[in-house]
Amino acid sequence: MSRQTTKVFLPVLLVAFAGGVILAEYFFAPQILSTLGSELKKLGVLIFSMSMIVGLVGISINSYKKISRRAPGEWYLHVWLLALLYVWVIVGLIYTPTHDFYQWLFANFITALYQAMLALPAMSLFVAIYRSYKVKFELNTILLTASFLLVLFAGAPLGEAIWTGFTPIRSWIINVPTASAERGLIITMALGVIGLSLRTIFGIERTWLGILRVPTATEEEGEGE
Amino acid sequence: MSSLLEGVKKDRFYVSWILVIIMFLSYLVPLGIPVTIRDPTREVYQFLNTLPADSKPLLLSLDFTAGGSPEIRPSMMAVVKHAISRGLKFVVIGIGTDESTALMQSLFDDSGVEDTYEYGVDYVGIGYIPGGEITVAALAQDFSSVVETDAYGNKVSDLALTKDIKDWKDFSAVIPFDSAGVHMFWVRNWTPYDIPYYGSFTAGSEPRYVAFYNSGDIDGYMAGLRGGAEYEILTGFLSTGVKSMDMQSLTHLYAFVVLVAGNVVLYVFKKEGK
Amino acid sequence: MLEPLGTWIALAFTVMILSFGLYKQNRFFRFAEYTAIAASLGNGVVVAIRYIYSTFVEPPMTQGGLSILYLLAVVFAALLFLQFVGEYRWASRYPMAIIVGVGLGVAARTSLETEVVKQVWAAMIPISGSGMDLFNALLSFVITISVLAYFLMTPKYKGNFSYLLKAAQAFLFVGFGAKLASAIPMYVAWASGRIQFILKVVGLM
Amino acid sequence: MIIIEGRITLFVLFIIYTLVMIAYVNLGRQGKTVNLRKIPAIDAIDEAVSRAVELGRPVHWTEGHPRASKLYDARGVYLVASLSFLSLIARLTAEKGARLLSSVGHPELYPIVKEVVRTSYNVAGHPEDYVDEDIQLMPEYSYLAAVLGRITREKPAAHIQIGYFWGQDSVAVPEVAQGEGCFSINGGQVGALQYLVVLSDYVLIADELFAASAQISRDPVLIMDMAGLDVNKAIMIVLIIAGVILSTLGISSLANLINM
Repeated sequence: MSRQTTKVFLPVLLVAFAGGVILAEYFFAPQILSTLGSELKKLGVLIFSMSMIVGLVGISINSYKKISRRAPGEWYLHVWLLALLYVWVIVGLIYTPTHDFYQWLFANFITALYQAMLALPAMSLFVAIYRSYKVKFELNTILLTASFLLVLFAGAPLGEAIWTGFTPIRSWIINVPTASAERGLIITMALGVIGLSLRTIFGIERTWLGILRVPTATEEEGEGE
Repeated sequence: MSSLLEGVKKDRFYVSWILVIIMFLSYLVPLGIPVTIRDPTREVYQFLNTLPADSKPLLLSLDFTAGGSPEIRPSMMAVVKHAISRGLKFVVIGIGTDESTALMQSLFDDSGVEDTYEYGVDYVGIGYIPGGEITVAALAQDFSSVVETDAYGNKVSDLALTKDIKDWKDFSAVIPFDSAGVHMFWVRNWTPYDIPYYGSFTAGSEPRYVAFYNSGDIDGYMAGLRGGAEYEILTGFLSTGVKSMDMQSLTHLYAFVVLVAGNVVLYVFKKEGK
Repeated sequence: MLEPLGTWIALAFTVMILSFGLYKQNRFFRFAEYTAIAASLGNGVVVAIRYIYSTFVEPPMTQGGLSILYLLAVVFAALLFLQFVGEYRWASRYPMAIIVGVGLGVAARTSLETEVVKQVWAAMIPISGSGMDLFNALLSFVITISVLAYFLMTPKYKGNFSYLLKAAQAFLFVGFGAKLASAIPMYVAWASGRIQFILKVVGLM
Repeated sequence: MIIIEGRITLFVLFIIYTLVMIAYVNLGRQGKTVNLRKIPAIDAIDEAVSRAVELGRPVHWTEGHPRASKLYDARGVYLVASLSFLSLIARLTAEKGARLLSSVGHPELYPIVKEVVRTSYNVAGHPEDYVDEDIQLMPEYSYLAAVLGRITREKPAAHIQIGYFWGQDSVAVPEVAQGEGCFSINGGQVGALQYLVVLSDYVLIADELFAASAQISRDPVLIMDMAGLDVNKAIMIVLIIAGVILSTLGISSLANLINM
C-alpha cells in the first residue's frame, strides 16, 4: 500500500462506511443493519472513552514539560494539576463512583466549581448589554433594542405591575416573528448540516483531515510529509 | 484603591459589582413587590388541590441539571410538598440528564417525604432512564418494559405502588420538570393521550410552550423561578422561589438601566472626543 | 467531619471563580481553574475506564463466542495512542474516521427528520381565520419564506426582491432581541443559586 | 416492506437531496462553476490573522462545550465544520507566522485537532512551527473557566469561536474576548446566535458555517455542491408554499405525506 492509501484513502473509506451504515440503518428494515448500526455507535462511544485516556496522556506530557523546565508562574500549578488528577483517577478506580467519598469529591469539587462558573455568564450578559447596544440609527439595531425592551419588561413581576399590556406583546413577538424567523433559520441550518455530512461521507470534503481541496488538485502530493 | 484597581476594566468592574450587590440585597432586604398569580400556575394548583388522595400516582420527571436547578427546583419542591400534604402518591423518574438520580435523592431528603410516606407504597424513585425521546414514547405505551428496577435495585414488579402500572392510564397526571430542553419529548408523546398534562420549564422556553397551553394540549404549567414562586404563594410553602422574585424584578430593571447607561456614557464620551 | 469541610471547600472555590467576574484574572482563579481541569478530566477518565471495562472487556472474558470481537474493537480504538509515536501517527486516523462517520450519519438523519421535514410541514399552516389570526398566519408565512430566501447563496437579488431580504434581516433581528431578553431570567437564576449558597453558608438566609 | 414504516417521505426527500447534490458535483467535475455570495466572516479570518501578526499576539480558536455536543451524536457535525475553519486558520497562521492557540473542549476532538493543525502546518511548509503545547484540552466541566483564563492570560489578537455552544459559553467567552480587545469571528447553532450577533465583529449566520471550504478553496466541485444546496433550499421553499396554498384551500393530501 502506498503512503497515500494508508493516510488518506482508508480514513475516507472508513468515514463513508460508518456514515453509510448509520444512514442505511435509519431507512431500511433488515435486522442486520440495525445490529451493525448499534455496534458502530457503541464503537463510537468506545473511541470517545479511549480519547479521554489519550487526553490524560496528552495533559500529563504537557504538564511534565512545563514542570521540568520550571515554567515561570505556572509550574507549581501543574504539579497540583497532576497530583489531583492522578489521585482522582486512583480514588475513582479503587472506590466506585457511587462511593460516598467519591460523591463527596464530586459534589464539592466539580459541582461547586461548575455552578460557580455558571454564575459568570450573568455578569457577562449585563456587561454585554452595557457595552454592545451602541444604539445607532440603523434599522436592525433599533428593532433589536425595541423587541429586547418589550420582552424584558414582560419578564418580571415588576413589569407587569407597571402595565399589564407587556405580556401579550411579548407572547406575540415570540410566537409570530421570532418563531417563524427561527423556523427559517433552523431549516437552512439543517440543510447545511446534511450537505456537509454527505460531502464528507462521499469523500468530497476532507477538511477534518486538514486537507482543504478535493483529490483532483495537486494538494494531495503536498500532504505527504 | 487605585493600586488595587490597576489593570481592571473599570466599566466591567462596576457593572458586575452592582449586579451582584443588587442580588445580595434583594435576598437580605425583601421589598415584597407583589407577584400576580397567572392562570397556568393556578390550573396546576387547582388540579392537585382537588385530586382525591386515593387516586392513581402522579408521574414526576426530573429532567434538569444541577446547573439549571436554581430555576426549576423551587417549583418541584412546592409541587412535591403540596402532593405530600394532600396525601397524593407519586413516581419519580428522569429522562433528561444522568444527574436526575442524584437530584431525586436530594428531593427525597429535603421534602421530608420519608417522615409521613412509606417507600414503595406511597412513592417510588426510579431515577434516570436513558434513551431520550424513544423512552418517553415507550413509557406511555408500556411502562413495565422500559422500567425494570428502581434507583435502589428493587424490582418495580415487587413494589406495591408500581406493580400494576402498565401504561399512561395508570397515572392520574404527568408533570415533567425540565431545564435540559427535553420537554418537547413529553409534549410530543404524552399530550395525544387523555391524561392531565402539566409541566415546569425555564422562563426562556415559556414562549415556545404557550402555544400548546392555548391549544389545550398542556393543561397548566409553571415557568421558571416565577412559576415556582407563584406555586409557593398558592400552597403557602414559602421558600426560595418567593424570595427570588424581588431579585428577578430588580435585575430586569437593572438591565434597562445598564442599557441606558451604556448609551449615555457612549454619547458623553463621543462628545468629549469631538 | 467531611460534610462541613466540603461546604467550606465549595465556598472557597465559588469565591475563587467569582473573583474572575468581579475583579480580574488572578492567582486564586487560576488555582480553581487548574483544579477544575484535573477534577473533570479525572472524573472523565474514571468513567471511561469503567465503561470500557464493563462493556468491552468483561463480556469476552465471561461469555466468549462472538463477543471476543470486542477485544479487537478495544485494540482498534487504542490506535489513537499512536499519535504520540511520530512514525506511525497516521494510524490514529482510523478510529477518528469511525467516530466522525458515525457522527455525520447521525447528524444527517436527525436533521432531516426533526429539523427539515418536521419544520417544513409545521410551516404549512392554512392562511385563514379572521382579524389578527389571518394577519399572524400571513406574517409567519412571509417571514419564513423570506428568511429561507435570504440565505440562498447563488442568486443576486435586485429590485423589489431586495426589500424582501431587508425584511428578512429585520425580522431576524427582532427575534434576536426577544431571545436575548428572555434569556435574562435564566442567567440570573443561575447566578442566584450561588448567591443563595453563599448566604446560607454565612448564615444570613 | 424494505423501508421502515413512516419514513418513506423522509427517504424520498433524502434521495432527491442526494441526487441533486450528485448532479451538481458532476457538473463541477466537468469544470462548470457559478458565482457564490461572498461570506464576509470567512474573508475576515485572513484579516484577523494579519492583525495578529502585526500586533505580535496569538490567534485563539475554540469549538465549544463538551457536554453540549459530542462528535458521535447529532451535533458533532458542528465540530466537523469547526475543523474545516481550523485547517484554514492553521494554514494562514503557518504562512504568516502567527502563533495559534487551540482550546479543545472535547476529548474526542483532541487527537483530531492535533492532526489537523499538524497537517496544515506541513502543507504550508512550516512543520517546524507546530507547537504541541499550544493545543490544550479543557475537559467537560472545566471548559468555561479554562477558556476564560486562557484568553485573559494570553491576550490573543483574534478570537475565533466556531462550534456548538451552550448558553454560558456563547455569552461569557465572546464577552471576555471582546473585553480583551480581540477581533472576534464567531459562529454557532441557532440557539446561540442572539448572543454572538451582539458580541462579535463577524458572525457566521445559519449555513454559512458549513460553506467555508467552498469559498476558501474556490474548487468548482465544492462550489457546485453549494449551488446544489441552493436548489434543495428552493425545493423546500416550493414545498412550503405549496403546502400553505393547499391547506388554505382545505386539501390535506400534501400535509398527510409526513405520516408516510
